[in-house]
Amino acid sequence: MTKDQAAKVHLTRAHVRGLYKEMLRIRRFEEKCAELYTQEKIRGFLHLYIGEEAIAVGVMQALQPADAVVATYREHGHALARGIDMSRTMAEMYGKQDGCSRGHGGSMHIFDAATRFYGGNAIVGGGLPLAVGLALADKMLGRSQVTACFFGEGAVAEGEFHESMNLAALWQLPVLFVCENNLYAMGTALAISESETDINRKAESYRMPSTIVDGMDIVATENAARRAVEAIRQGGGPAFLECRTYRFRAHSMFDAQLYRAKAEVEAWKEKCPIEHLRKWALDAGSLHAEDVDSVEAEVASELAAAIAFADSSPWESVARLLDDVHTPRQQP
Amino acid sequence: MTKDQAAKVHLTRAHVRGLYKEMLRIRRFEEKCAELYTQEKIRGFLHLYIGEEAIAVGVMQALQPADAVVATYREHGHALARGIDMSRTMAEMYGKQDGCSRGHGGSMHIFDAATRFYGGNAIVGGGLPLAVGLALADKMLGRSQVTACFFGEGAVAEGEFHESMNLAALWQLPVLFVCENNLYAMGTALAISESETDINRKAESYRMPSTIVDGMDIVATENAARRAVEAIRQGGGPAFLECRTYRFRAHSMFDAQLYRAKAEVEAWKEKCPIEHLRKWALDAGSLHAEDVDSVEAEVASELAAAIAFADSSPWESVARLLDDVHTPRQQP
Amino acid sequence: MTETITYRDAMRAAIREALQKEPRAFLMVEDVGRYGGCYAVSKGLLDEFGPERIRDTPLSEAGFVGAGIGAALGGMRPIVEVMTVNFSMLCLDQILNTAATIRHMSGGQFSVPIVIRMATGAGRQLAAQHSHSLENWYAHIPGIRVVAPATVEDARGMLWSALQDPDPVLIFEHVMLYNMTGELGAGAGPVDIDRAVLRRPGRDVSLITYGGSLWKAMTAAQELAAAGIEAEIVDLRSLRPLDDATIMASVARTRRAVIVDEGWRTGSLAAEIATRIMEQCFWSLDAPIGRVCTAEVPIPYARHLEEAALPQVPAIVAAVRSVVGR
Amino acid sequence: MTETITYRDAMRAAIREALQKEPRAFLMVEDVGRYGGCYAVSKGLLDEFGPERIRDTPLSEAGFVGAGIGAALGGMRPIVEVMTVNFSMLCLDQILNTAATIRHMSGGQFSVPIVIRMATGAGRQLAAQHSHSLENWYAHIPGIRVVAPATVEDARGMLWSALQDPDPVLIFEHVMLYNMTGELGAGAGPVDIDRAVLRRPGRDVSLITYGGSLWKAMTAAQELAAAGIEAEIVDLRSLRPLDDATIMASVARTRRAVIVDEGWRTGSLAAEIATRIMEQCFWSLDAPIGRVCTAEVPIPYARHLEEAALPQVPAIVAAVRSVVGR
Ligand SMILES: Cc1ncc(C[n+]2csc(CCOP(=O)(O)OP(=O)(O)O)c2C)c(N)n1
Ligand SMILES: Cc1ncc(C[n+]2csc(CCOP(=O)(O)OP(=O)(O)O)c2C)c(N)n1
Ligand SMILES: [Mg+2]
Ligand SMILES: [Mg+2]
Repeated sequence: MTKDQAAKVHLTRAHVRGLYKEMLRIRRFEEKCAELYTQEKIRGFLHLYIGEEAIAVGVMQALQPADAVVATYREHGHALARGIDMSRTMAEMYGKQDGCSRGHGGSMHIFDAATRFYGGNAIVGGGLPLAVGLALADKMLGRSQVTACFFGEGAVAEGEFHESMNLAALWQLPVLFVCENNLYAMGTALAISESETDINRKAESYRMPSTIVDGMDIVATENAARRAVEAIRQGGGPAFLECRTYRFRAHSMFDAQLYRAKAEVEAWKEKCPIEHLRKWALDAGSLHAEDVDSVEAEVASELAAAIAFADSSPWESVARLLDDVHTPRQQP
Repeated sequence: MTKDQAAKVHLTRAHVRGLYKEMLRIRRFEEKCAELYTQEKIRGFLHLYIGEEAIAVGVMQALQPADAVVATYREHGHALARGIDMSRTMAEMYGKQDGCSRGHGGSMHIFDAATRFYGGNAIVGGGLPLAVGLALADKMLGRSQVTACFFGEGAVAEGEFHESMNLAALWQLPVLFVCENNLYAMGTALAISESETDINRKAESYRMPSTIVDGMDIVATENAARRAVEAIRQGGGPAFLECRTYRFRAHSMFDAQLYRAKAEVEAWKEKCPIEHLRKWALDAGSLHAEDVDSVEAEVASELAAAIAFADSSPWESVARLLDDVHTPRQQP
Repeated sequence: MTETITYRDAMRAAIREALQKEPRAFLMVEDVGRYGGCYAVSKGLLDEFGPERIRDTPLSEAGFVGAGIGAALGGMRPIVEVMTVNFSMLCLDQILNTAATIRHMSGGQFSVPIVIRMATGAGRQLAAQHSHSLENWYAHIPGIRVVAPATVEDARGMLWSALQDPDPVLIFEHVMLYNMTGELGAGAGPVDIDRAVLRRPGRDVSLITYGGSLWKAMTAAQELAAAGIEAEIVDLRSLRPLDDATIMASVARTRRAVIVDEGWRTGSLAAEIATRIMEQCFWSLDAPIGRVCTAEVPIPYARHLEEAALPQVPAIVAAVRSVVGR
Repeated sequence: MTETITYRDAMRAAIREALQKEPRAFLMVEDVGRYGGCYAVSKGLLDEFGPERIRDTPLSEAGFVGAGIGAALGGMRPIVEVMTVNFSMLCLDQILNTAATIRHMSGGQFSVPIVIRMATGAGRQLAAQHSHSLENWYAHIPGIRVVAPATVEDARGMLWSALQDPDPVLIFEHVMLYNMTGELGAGAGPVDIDRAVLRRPGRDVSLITYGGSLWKAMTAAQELAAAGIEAEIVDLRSLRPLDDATIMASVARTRRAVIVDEGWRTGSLAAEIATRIMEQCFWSLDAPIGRVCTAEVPIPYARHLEEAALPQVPAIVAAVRSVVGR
């Protein structure tokens, strides 16, 4: 079996159902979050991933439990796809004590040691050096682990992007850089932020192998991610994946979307990764109508349970305010 | 006459003599500085440009008085080639009141408003955004001026390099980026700092036109600079010049040069831009033996005068210590 | 004739006036134009002034702040925003090592007439990375001025004054103030950016503060008044330089002081002010100076934890009572 | 048995020991290996430990400090240098918004056992951009520790202690100390990084300082002793957290204090210390606390101007005499 075959997705019914379900979990979770935001149960900034689900879900398929993930402030999708419990994620959105970050982080700072999920970073570009370092540790410790680092195309203009790309390529570190190119950074279209809008070429200038993939197509995304991760794990050094996508919703809950045409948004919504997969898989027979219904039902009950959990979780005690600033030193 | 012809250097005897003299001024000035450093007349950090003179001199030929220059901590050559008085430059090296920066700056911070010389920046990469801004002002004010920005290949790893390249290309600003690729950043060889050692390709990734030039050949450097500056001045947006060169001396006065072989240094010294021009021009008849002698004599007397000036210049009064922190506000 | 206006609208009016009156002025930051500004301050300005003067930038804080400094050196009068102070670490090198320094370092040859605006402060549940108050760091830097408008008049008036200054001026706008409304006189114009002002007279204690904390201090003063304690409120307005004269005159009268500052306590601006009072008014102080600052913790997301971390009215009241001794 | 050793060599010995005893430790910064370190601290270590553990980096402060933080999260024990504090603005975002914050922000899930070393301070005529003392900024940040070894013992011992700490520790090494020699006991080992120490006993005034200023204070104390004034010298050693107990115990004895700090005066660490003394010892103070800090000016190149800008022995003596009143 060639490496390439090994990396190919086996589109069994179970696998397709799984992909579909993972995307739907994110979609329903976030739709609910938008609602909960208007009810003021969720506060602060809330950045929805709706429309981009195929990327997180597709890429996570390629990762193993010991791998690491670094994401941005738009990371609910990555957290759920990585396997962080939906209830604990929702509790975090509420700011409750049972939240995965004890309510300290909120929407932008989801963390989970168990799945090696290193956030949740609200500084654009800030996560990239971290990913480089996680991979450096893996390499120095001789572990064949991979760090997947997600960021938007807006981050490509930041110096930290470039410093990180160079370090990873120079030191041949096991990082998968996943650029979620949704064409806008807040209200700034790519052409207004980059002199070279073909983001892919940035990777070239570091001698880093790169692939462009249709981020609305989960099968393509999973395939590309598997191939890249496989190569990285074999010691091939870092790789770059540009996933072309679109965010269907506003940048955050405070965005009037003056900067893009309704028609453009509508046109992209036609490419919805979830509907796309559903139609294609139903046609191909790799998903049955009953799967669609049962997945919807499973997700609905998982979400209901998550909300119930978040609603009933207690608030962190104010007496603990300063407790996690420092790590208790071990007694010698 | 085509644009290209216009940009071509007319190698008259006077012009060649001028190039030769400018390079020799820098060489002799810096040799003297090294001596004065051991005498403790010059202190702090001292970074010599010896070996790289063709770049500053070559590029300055292409500039007009209204253009602007931004350099690094290794900028004596640029200052002299730009036309800052040698005496005031030397006085600055001493820290005297008649120094071009009143002795506040020293070797790393030579400034001169009259020639639009904006330093002298001791933060690697720190000058690049400044150059972008100077060019932005020129463009917004409708002036057909160019800003030449010099930096080492080490700066290419800094985020500020990338942010600046992108801004200049995106906004099509009149900046000439001059990368002085002398193969080392302190003790770090290019291959240890960049995954892509072909620096030129960085410019490509911003869609910025770029040229590689032999920085030991002043005629080639001048030609390339003229062509680039001409294109920029016509509104063609920024350009990138990679000048391949070598520093003959240590990084600074505190460098034992453990990181490079003597033989390598000697091999490069064979390519000395000053000797190279002299031999070539004497052969070609565009420089006469008497020119060589008279230039040496002129430079010697200019240097002697500069030292005398610096020696006799007074120290800035301590009472003025705080005077230049703020600009006096104008009376309304 | 006064009009009721929000702080946000006052700020926008100030920017509009600056762009109208000063042809060399322009505004730049990410999303200032097409998006309308991250706090909607610049909404509508793109249509009025066009994309050259309301300039959307890539995400490149060091790049575009440095470019603003360069443009100022080149003869423009840039107003550069850094969206929020939280991102300003990325351009701090440019501010510290170039903007603040180039004048002195060049022997007085170059001035940098730039204005840099930043939103600052916590209170919106934006958590650890988006809730900083680092004005004290900037107030430490020689060669720049730092101001903090706390009222709509100051939001309306400080920008023009800042733009007239030949050196860099940083304006810190507290995020919790943008929606606040206030009265603006018809002829409201430039305001003095050097002087602190008394926002409330009082004989028992000087309550010294600035920016978003001013209004908490005002509320505390009302509560204290009900208990018979009259707090005099000093709004610093200028954080660098500090207006020692106004501060000391107040403390000389009240002989007691409490400072309210949203920065973390250790190394806060409050420490500097307390030290100056101690240096200049030691012999007339009747009690140690109180500080009400933010707890030394990255600001948590959950509302109750965020509230517990920040200075609040009850803590101010308690600090004053402790200093006043009743 | 003691040996005479330079501060530089003591630091190198500490690094060597760390790399020998802790297999997960490695050292990285520009020019740490082949060049031998910008202050020759790491000279020879490349040969001993190889390029993986003595890792030369590109000029990418944000990148490699961030990578150090990531490596710490990934199980390594990185010692990252930032050559000098002057370049640390470029990676301050990583230190503030990730290293210091991720533990609390993640609800206590992640610790960042990184050590960050920086040279600091002025005195070598390196001018405005290369002479900063910004320890106070770092001492403001919750979630990190900041230490400043002033003696060869501390240079030798603090690194190991820092490396044992589960959270980020910043070590500031004053550039003027590298050539200083001192006596090191044969068994010199880890030192307490939490506690200030008395470097000289004295009854008349507490002279509080740290790092490079310690030795100026010691000289001043000798001069003062000749005039019959006995200064007690407190070397802070830890700048965050501050060891209030030791400071206050000294001030309680002497009832007077002068703080010497190479930072610019406004917003200096000296202000924080003065404020704490005022808060905790107000009623036992016999005079206002003195501060000897750097003048508020970008440090000039010319020696006489640089000297005039920095704290010097005569200024310390004068400040003490003014506080002591004789
Ligand atoms: C350093 C920094 N600058 C500015 C911001 C404000 N900001 C938050 S998200 C964002 C746009 C980022 O766009 P992109 O990287 O494309 O990611 P997307 O939101 O599209 O997923 C901006 C400007 C920030 N968080 N950090
Ligand atoms: C931001 C920053 N990091 C580190 C340094 C220390 N440093 C000074 S010069 C230098 C090497 C720069 O190399 P390069 O850009 O190639 O220029 P060259 O000295 O070769 O002319 C370094 C690392 C610095 N001045 N600024
Ligand atoms: Mg985007
Ligand atoms: Mg170089």
